Amino acid sequence: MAKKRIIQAINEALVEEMTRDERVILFGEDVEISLFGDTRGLSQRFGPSRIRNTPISETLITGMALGAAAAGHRVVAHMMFANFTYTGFDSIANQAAKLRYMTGGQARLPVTYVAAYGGGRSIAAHHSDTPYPLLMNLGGIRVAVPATPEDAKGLMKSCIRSDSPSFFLEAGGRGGEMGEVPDGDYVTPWGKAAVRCTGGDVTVVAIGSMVKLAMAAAEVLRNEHSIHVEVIDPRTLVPLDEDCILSSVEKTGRLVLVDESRDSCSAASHIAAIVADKAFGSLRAPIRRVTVPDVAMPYAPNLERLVMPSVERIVATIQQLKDSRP
Amino acid sequence: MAKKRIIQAINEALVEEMTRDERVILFGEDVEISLFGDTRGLSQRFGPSRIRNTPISETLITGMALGAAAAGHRVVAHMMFANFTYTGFDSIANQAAKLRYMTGGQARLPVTYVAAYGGGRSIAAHHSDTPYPLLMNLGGIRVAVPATPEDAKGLMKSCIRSDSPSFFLEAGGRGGEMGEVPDGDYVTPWGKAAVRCTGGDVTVVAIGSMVKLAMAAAEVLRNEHSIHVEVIDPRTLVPLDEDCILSSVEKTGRLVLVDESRDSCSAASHIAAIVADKAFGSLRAPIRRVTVPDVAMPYAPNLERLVMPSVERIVATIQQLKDSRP
Amino acid sequence: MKENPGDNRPSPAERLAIYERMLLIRRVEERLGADFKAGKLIAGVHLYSGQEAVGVGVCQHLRDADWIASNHRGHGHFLAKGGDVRAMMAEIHAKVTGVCKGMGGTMHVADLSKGILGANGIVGGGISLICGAAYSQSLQGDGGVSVAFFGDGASTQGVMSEALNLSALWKLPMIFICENNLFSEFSRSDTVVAGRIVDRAGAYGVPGVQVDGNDLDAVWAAASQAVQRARNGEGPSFIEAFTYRMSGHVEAETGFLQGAKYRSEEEVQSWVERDPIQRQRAQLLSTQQATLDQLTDIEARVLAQVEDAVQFAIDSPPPPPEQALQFMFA
Amino acid sequence: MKENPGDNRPSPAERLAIYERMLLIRRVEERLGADFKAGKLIAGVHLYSGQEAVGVGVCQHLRDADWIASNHRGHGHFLAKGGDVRAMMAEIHAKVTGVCKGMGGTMHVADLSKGILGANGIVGGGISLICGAAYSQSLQGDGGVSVAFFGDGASTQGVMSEALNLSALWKLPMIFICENNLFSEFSRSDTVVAGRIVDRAGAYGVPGVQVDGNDLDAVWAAASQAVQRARNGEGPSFIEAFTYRMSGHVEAETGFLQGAKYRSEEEVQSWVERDPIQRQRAQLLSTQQATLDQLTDIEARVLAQVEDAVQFAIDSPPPPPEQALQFMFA
Ligand SMILES: Cc1ncc(C[n+]2csc(CCOP(=O)(O)OP(=O)(O)O)c2C)c(N)n1
Ligand SMILES: Cc1ncc(C[n+]2csc(CCOP(=O)(O)OP(=O)(O)O)c2C)c(N)n1
Ligand SMILES: [Mg+2]
Ligand SMILES: [Mg+2]
Repeated sequence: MAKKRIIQAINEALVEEMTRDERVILFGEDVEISLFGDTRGLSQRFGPSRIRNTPISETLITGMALGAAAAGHRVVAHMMFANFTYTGFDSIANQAAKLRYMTGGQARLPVTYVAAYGGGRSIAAHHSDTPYPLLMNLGGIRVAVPATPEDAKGLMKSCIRSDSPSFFLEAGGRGGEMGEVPDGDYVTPWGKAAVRCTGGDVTVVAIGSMVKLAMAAAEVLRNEHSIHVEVIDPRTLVPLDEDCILSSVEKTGRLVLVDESRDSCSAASHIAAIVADKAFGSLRAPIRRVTVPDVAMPYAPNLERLVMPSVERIVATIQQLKDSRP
Repeated sequence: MAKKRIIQAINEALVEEMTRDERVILFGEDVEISLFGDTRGLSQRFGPSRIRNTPISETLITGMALGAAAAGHRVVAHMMFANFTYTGFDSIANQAAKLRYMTGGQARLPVTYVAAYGGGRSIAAHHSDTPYPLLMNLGGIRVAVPATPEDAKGLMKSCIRSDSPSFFLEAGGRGGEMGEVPDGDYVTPWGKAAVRCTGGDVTVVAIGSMVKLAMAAAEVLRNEHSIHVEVIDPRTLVPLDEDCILSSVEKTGRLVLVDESRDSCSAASHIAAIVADKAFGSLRAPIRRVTVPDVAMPYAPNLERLVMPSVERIVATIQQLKDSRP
Repeated sequence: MKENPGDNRPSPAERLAIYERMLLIRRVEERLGADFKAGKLIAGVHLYSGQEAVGVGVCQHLRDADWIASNHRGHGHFLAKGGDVRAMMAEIHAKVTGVCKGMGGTMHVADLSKGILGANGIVGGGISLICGAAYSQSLQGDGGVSVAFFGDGASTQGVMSEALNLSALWKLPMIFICENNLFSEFSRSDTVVAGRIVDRAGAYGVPGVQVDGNDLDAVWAAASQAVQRARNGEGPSFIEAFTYRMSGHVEAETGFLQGAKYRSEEEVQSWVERDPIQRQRAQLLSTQQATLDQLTDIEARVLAQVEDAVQFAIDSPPPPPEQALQFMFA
Repeated sequence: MKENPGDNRPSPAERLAIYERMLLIRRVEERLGADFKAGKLIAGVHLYSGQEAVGVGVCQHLRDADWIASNHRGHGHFLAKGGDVRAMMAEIHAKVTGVCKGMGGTMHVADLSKGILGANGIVGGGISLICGAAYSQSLQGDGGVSVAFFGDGASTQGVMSEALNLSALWKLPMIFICENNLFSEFSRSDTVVAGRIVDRAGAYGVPGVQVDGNDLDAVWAAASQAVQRARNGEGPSFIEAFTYRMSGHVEAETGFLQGAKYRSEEEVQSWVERDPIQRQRAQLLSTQQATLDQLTDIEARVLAQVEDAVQFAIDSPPPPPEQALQFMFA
């Protein structure tokens, strides 16, 4: 165990996987110099045939990743910001998500798309989208959203070792967050949520970097209001660990979702729908969502703070929920 | 009033709007000859400067529509099949949905994207997607999903007259369905659901061509099981008529969603989430979704029938729900 | 398959095999067209009739380990690259014995074990895939080649230009085959395509040629050069092959066009006269590379094969229900 | 703005206005660079320093009713097209007085009333918008022109090729201005761009020229021709202007590059010597089109304007909270 930053954990995962399996290759725009630090040093270490800068051609990149994977490589395609995946969305939505199904299971497509998502840094609407609701709806793409350095490393490894296309989403600008990372090789399993803290009053499912906010809110609620919150970090959204969420709600009877995607058809919406279907009998209060309203991300920091989920909003939502009578 | 086909109603709306306002133009691939019939005859009537075939360049088309709108035209961009919007998704997700917000309200963008969606005809995964969950999550795009010829005409007019980008989604291959269309000029309002039949036992929200199935199911349930279903057709998903849905659920205490999009982060999920939040106290049973499972659309008709919502699935879901005790 | 790609013409033996392959494609497509009209098919089909010299002329130079990506008009490419006719027919009939187990159908016939990445419902969709396959091959360094088949209409999808740029820079063993059949659906090419398509290649330094796509020998020779170049690590090539759809855009169009005309009978007729199969047949006979009897045998064999494939498809069961939820993830 | 686009060189009076505009852009960018380093800005900025001759040389030919679309490096285009410096500065400072009310910021400065469709965070994103604006203008038939500014890096986005094709076919009044500053972020152009960018235009029959983008006169003359062509309904043109970023890709890069170098001091220095503003200055003086006093006055005026704009921005209030939920729909 050692304390590491998220971005460093991702970098380690890449180094280890590229060392472990020489079929792993990585390409994308300016990955050699590395804007986020996640691919730093790889070029020097593995050389130009395995780490390669591409032209600015997202439409091509997303499809190339699939073709190279079908032909035998394990591909990491770095998309930089999640918004740029829209530029290359055709191959994601029409090919990556469907090719295996359409070919009756023939295609093995070990592709990991990497992208930074989310707001909070005043880089405005073209660099702040949270794309996982769209990806979840596509059906054929695995989606990993790590909240900790440990899972960042373990999920990157799971993505690279997966024979299905996956998205590895790193919270933009929050790669500096520190946490313990186990020594040696390990993977974080698909579809296994982590219970970040246990509590009997309210279940909070928080996604990616929202876990940190949810934990802070849980502490405030415990210390100041004696409300005991169970924080669940799903870690992967496709597949989603429904069982973990459902059994927590069966215990607490209350659910709050914290998700930094826009509200309509968000991951929060979907988890709420699952619980309203499968754990209805246990629910003792409305299911609340703490999400970003249906707006593009504003540039002005004061507005951005307003639309992003915050510890205060989570605390207020939970307090109000705890008070509500069934 | 006269009985007309959906596709004919759309065609009439286009003719009338183009006659009414000469700034209305329409372009897309093979719109002159018209594959679906919706743009048939327009080329002869309005000439090549207002109806124009484009090259196969969706990336360009989606953006051009916005630029032409900003410069003063009211644009209808025909995307043919919804899957092809993914090819042009950049300008939809990054520009159409955000441009007005990012410019502080400067941009007026009267653009109507038209696309055929949905399965049921064995044309497989590249021609059968239902894109509204993605569009809803983008936040800045109005989404119209007509279920009847009357609304097809009225919503097309609302789209064309809207100063915000909108999607007009026609159910692929179901343009032949007949219904009464009022004479004269009218628009179907944004965000006003239609209650297609009233009933006190269960609320069913059905989207687009699912309304027909829901109505058939309602009839079976009424006649054979004395279950009285209230069928709500939201007509537009952005904006969504929450009030109509909530007050129906307050009456019935039960909700079933029928939606032909894939289940994860579907419109069904989102409506379920809203109700589980805002009408929780009225709910007497779990909220059930009748959707397409998270698969690409299979080609084989027997499999496609299995994954598409059907009258039988709706009936069974509602029956089982009615039996469930709170 | 061709052993020595340096040759400028197929050997007599190869020529017969080529003829048979072209004829197989034609007869399959004709059968599908007839079956569609008779209401025996599940969905519309985009037929390759008239373009056989392109698919076959190119694929004769390829091995199983080489990759092709195709488009919505993909039956011909599938068969040209060695795809199994029974498996394809069963796929089109949505049977579990189909090459994609009935999950993809006519617009998605694929056999990855034979290097067929698949037909594609997205115009231009195969180009990026094949560019990636070519990149993989270039890293593997074993002389593999990747070929993208696409139409004149697809040439205006930006991805073609993106792939020209990247494949030129990275010297990928990629071959662009643009089958210019003069139409993009119901639009005449010159109304939607500016200038000459082949010139796009030149703008990126990719060698490009225009050939008569109904002349097997011309396609063969151009493909031979391109494949050799690719195998030698010299980079991508572009071939624009002029040809014509003898059928409509899709068998179904008479239904939805409601009598609208987009090409003249005379034009169709003028291309029937340039039928690539008839040309091969005439050449085989006039150069005495084949006798009439041989050709009659081939015809009979091909028809039997088509009949067998159709029967196989009809006799096969549909996919089992549980298959609807399989194959999304590996 | 220029009245007679047929002239090959700006008149003396225009030349002074041009000089002032170029200087304004430079001083704004320098101030932003300094303020960023001093921690006074909200986010990184992509500075236009060194490229002023392109933006100004082109926009001098344009009217308010003409459209431009720009990219992430958009301050210069905004000011060149007549955007208000206070409104831009306030936008960058996220104030409600900003031209986009603080909603867009540095990468989205836009003023539609002045024909500025906006800077753009998506590389290549402006090209399709401007192609649509050009189509609208061609239908309106009033001689309007639409100009897309984009970089060498953006040229490999497929949308550029799509727009070349369509604008050529439809003879749109569209002008492609590719500012080739030799870098795409931290990648040298020749590592990501094959061949000559200008040749892409030729492949679609669109006239293209390469010019020294640091030579105002050269840009001016090429733009003059292109604008005239567009106004006359003769179709699109393409100008590849070679220039250089005197600043980095983005003010913030020293933070995340952690010492990694992507270009040499010598190279930067060699371009400092080709500074387009110094060149204009020298020319104005040597040809006696301006006196040193005049230039000193201009310098003072520009600096005062920048100071005023910054002060205006600082003094302005942030957007009110309710604005967070406004402007999504018209
Ligand atoms: C992205 C996308 N846009 C549009 C279509 C509809 N479409 C199917 S085939 C076709 C024309 C293709 O023309 P071409 O590439 O010349 O191939 P051909 O049919 O002539 O063989 C079009 C527009 C599609 N399938 N995919
Ligand atoms: C679609 C998209 N891909 C990638 C990026 C990240 N990015 C921002 S600027 C840039 C380089 C652009 O280079 P160029 O077009 O030459 O413009 P320059 O910065 O040199 O002015 C890149 C890759 C982006 N903003 N949008
Ligand atoms: Mg064609
Ligand atoms: Mg550049």
